Amino acid sequence: MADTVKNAARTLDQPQPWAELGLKEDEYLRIRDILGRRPTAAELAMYSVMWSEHCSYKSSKVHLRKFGELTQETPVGKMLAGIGENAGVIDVGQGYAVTFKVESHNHPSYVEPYQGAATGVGGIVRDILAMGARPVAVLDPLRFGPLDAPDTARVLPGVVAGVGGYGNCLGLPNVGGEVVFDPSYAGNPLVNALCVGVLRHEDLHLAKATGAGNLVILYGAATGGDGIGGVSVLASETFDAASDGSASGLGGPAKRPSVQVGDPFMEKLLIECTLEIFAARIVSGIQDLGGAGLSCATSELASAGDGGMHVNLDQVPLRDSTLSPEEILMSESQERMMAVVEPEHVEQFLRICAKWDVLATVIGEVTDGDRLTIDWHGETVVDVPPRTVAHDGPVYQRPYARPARQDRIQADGVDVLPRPVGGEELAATVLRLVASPNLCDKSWVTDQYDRYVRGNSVLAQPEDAGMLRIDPDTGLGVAVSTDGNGRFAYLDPYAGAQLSLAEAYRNVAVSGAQPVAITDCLNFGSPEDPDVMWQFSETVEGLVGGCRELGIPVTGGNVSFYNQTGETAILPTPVVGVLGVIDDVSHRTSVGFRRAGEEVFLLGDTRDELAGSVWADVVHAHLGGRPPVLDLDHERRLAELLVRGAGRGLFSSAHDLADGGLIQALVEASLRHGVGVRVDLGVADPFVALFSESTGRVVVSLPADRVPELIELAEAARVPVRRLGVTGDDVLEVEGQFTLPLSEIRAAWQAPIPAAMAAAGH
Amino acid sequence: MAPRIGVVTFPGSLDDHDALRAVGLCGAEPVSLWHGSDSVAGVDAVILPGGFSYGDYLRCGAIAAFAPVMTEVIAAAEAGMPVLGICNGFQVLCEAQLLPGALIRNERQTFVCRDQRLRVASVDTAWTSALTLGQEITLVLKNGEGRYVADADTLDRLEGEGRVVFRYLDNPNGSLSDIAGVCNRRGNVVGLMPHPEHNVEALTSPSLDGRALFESVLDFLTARV
Amino acid sequence: MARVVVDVMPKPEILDPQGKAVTGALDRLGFSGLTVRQGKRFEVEVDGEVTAARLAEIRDAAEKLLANTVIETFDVRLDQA
Amino acid sequence: MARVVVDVMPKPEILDPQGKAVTGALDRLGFSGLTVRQGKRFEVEVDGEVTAARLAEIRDAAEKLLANTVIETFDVRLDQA
Ligand SMILES: Nc1ncnc2c1ncn2[C@@H]1O[C@H](COP(=O)(O)OP(=O)(O)O)[C@@H](O)[C@H]1O
Ligand SMILES: [Mg+2]
Repeated sequence: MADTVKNAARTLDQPQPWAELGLKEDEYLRIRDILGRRPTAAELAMYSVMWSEHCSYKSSKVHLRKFGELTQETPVGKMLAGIGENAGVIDVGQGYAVTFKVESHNHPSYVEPYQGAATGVGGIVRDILAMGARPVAVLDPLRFGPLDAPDTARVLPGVVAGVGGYGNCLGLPNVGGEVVFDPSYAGNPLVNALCVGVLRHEDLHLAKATGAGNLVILYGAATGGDGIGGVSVLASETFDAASDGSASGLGGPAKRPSVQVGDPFMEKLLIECTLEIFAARIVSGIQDLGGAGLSCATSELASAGDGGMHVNLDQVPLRDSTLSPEEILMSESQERMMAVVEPEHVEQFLRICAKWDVLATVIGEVTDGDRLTIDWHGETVVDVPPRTVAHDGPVYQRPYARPARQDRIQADGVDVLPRPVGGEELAATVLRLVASPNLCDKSWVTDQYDRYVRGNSVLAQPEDAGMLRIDPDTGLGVAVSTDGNGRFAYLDPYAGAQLSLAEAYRNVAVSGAQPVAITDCLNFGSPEDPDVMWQFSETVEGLVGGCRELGIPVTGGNVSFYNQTGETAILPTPVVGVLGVIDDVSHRTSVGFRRAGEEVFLLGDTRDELAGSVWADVVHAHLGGRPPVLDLDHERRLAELLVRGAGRGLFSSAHDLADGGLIQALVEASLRHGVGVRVDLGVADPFVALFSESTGRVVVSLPADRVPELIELAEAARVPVRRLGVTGDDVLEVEGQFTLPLSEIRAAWQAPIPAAMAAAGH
Repeated sequence: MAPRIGVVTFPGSLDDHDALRAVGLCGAEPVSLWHGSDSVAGVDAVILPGGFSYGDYLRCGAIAAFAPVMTEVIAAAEAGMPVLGICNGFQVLCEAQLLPGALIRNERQTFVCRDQRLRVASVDTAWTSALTLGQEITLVLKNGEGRYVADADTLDRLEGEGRVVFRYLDNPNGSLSDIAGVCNRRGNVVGLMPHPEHNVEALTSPSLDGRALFESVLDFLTARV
Repeated sequence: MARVVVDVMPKPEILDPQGKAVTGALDRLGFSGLTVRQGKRFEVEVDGEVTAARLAEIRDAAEKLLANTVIETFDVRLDQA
Repeated sequence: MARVVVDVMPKPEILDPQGKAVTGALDRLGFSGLTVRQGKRFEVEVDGEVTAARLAEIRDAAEKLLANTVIETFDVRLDQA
């Protein structure tokens, strides 16, 4: 017998398992207060899952609000939907809009790497689809423990196969991402996924249930017992204890989230079916089902609308007939969507679903009142004000404070670390760094992703940004890059966030696109740790300040807390995705030197900035000091120069400098097409010139006769410019220091990941 | 009037879109065909595109081989109409037994996406006449199950009859005899794992070598008229 | 409800990349002297009784769809369990 | 040489997209009333005799490598054939 509303009103004092569901006592009391009685089991399930950290953002909300103070305009147009929607949407001109968002699926990917990563891609794609857009590309910023750690050999291949298995099967080109290794991610891999979608302005859809009498249709996969309780558990404080407990066979009841299995084929049908439904203009509101499943979709749709909603849970198609109503409400079965449809369009809606072999069922309707009511076997099991479930969850002002250790970390600089001296030592350092996990070739990963499907990938990995053609006639396109540097963020979270922002911004500009907006995924340890909360708060401040100075909005994002093993949190890891717009994709710039005999220039200044660098990490296993100094005004002017230059077809190549500094950029630009380079560092300290990670720098190559144009543009933009040398031959030569054959560099650069994976049998 | 070339969309087809574009760019009229239809709408040639029809569940191409439209495609192929199977389409043609052999999991167990060098091994087909024998070309390759296998007799027969159409230059998946594509006895039905439809535009492709396949069939169709 | 099991295995003369990979992985894990071939197992729940005719029908389905007889062999049997 | 068979199946409560697709295809081909779940079958050739200890070892291998026990169940047995 289900626990009905009537029953609840009669048995006010019946004890309830609110603590097991992750609620705090005061939260439970608030639910009783809202309802004026105890919640039914189904209501308790809904509140607990919707008020979890993952769904309610209860620890981050007060900070994230600051994003709302930023401009809601981009440099090229309006934001058509912003934070709070499934994903932000921006006007990119010519009647087109673009939506993009990054999300995390960290914990599930640790438990079951393949399915965790696969369903992570599936989830973000549905968010994009729900805005009315056709998903057109994905990017996957990934972070793992050390490359040679045994668990990395389990997690990495599974995650990569999962990202590829799902994304490839959907026909979405993968056009970028990151692969980063650090010991802090050993028990907490970060699997973030970004999806980009394109729509016409008039196709924008919002998640709201309006118009009494309109019908609520659930369509897509049948509902099973997948991930029941997943949402509250996966992002709650119990995760660590639970997974440790079950792994070692100790401890109480295993609270490990039951794993969700993805069906990308179903999702592909869901995409095509949904787009056809949009084109027929027969939906008045739509929502994807992600975390918290039906609990989330019904309460969010209803609270965004102008009335209430009534649902008959008996109508929900089940894969497992033994599920209880609260389990149905919490199930996170994948590949489902919910639409609100006017009665006269229902038949056509169902016909389109049938064409695509997609199961669709009317499960309820929009009502006049302001309640969300749900029936089961003829009795009411849920009767709540939907807003209280979806939006009026708890909000915490978590204590935060700058950790005492921060001064120590910053004081522990790199000046005392021995540096290589002379050509031979420098050359040896180059070979060592290119063969380090964070700088080496990532094609073992990226070759498992389809980057060609749909025929619009103008740039993809290993370029600095992915670029997609949107309109084949005008050449309008967008570029996207994601970046994050947890090491810099550890040294100074405020600066670290801005450095990640600046890097992604620069990567987009390097491709020739004008950066216009960001999305972000904030991966942190426990919000209950004041040190972590301070890192978080500084990060948000950093992003807000950075975006304000660059004049671009935050369109949305995601927060992932509790990424920690025991007491040890991961490096604070804000991943920033920047979107750019380019009027004509044929003007794109790519990273590789194209032909011999071209002039090579460095834009931006180099300082002695090696704290947090790859060199300090690889050679000295050192992390301390202060990160590079950032000048956002310079970044803006640099971007302007790059976009302008690209528009005139000035550059043969352009590549931003980031991890590994100048030498790494030269290595990558040379290896791309096998065209070497000879550079003269002048009077600069060669070690600093080659390995410093000063920000705001780009290497460009161009034909000799166009150098005056570059100088003129650089002067106008007040960007320092310095000639480095000339392209050619199959060597990388630093005059007066060393000459390395590209073949030798390439061999060292390509080896690490294949070797590590082969050793583990992959 | 330009020849009409149909591209079948199965549930889970992905490169249908690209194949239609390639057909148009190369001068034919693209026609979209639906898997559930029982006609091929009077087209002059058919392409079975890449993708993951039915999720590639069971075996790649196995379920799609039984789609209603395939009855017509098989009949037309047997009557001499040019049919090209690309990647998943090649797998469908093998499962439908229009082409011999089968495609199994890559030797290196992972999906592989790369720019693949190939050698043209036969120009006596409806889809390769615009290429030259022995020519080296580069096409996009992307699949998880692209390893061509057949029993020894079948391989001998294919070699003897000159029915190997493309060979890999650096075999990416362990295909027997480096086979990347084969044809039927008549040469009107060709299947290959690489994706010529991704190599038709400079903006998005590492080469334009894919065009020759579409130009070949245009020659074939216009010559016949 | 009755259950029929269909086992599908790669023909002995056909390469079995998955089996080979598993064999290698087992060896690296220290499980030596094991050679693996990997195939598929289908558990078919049958509505109603499994008569000889019904079993023949399932054999037909296996030949047509579940196995690709160019590269695989199959076996159909009533599940004893 | 002795042979041990390891059957690996998706757990009943876990979604089986493959089985779902096969079930649909069989139905379209006119084989109705059949519901399929798809798993894997490993045929393990064992060097030497299959003692109880050897079987336990293979069970261990199955648990570690052949099955993903987060989403799959497995069964190990000596092949009677
Ligand atoms: N997980 C991934 N998925 C797709 N592309 C990736 C991934 N990791 C790295 N890449 C791509 O590889 C290239 C090099 O990566 P990275 O060295 O991190 O670049 P950068 O330092 O310029 O951001 C970029 O094009 C990046 O988008
Ligand atoms: Mg970069």
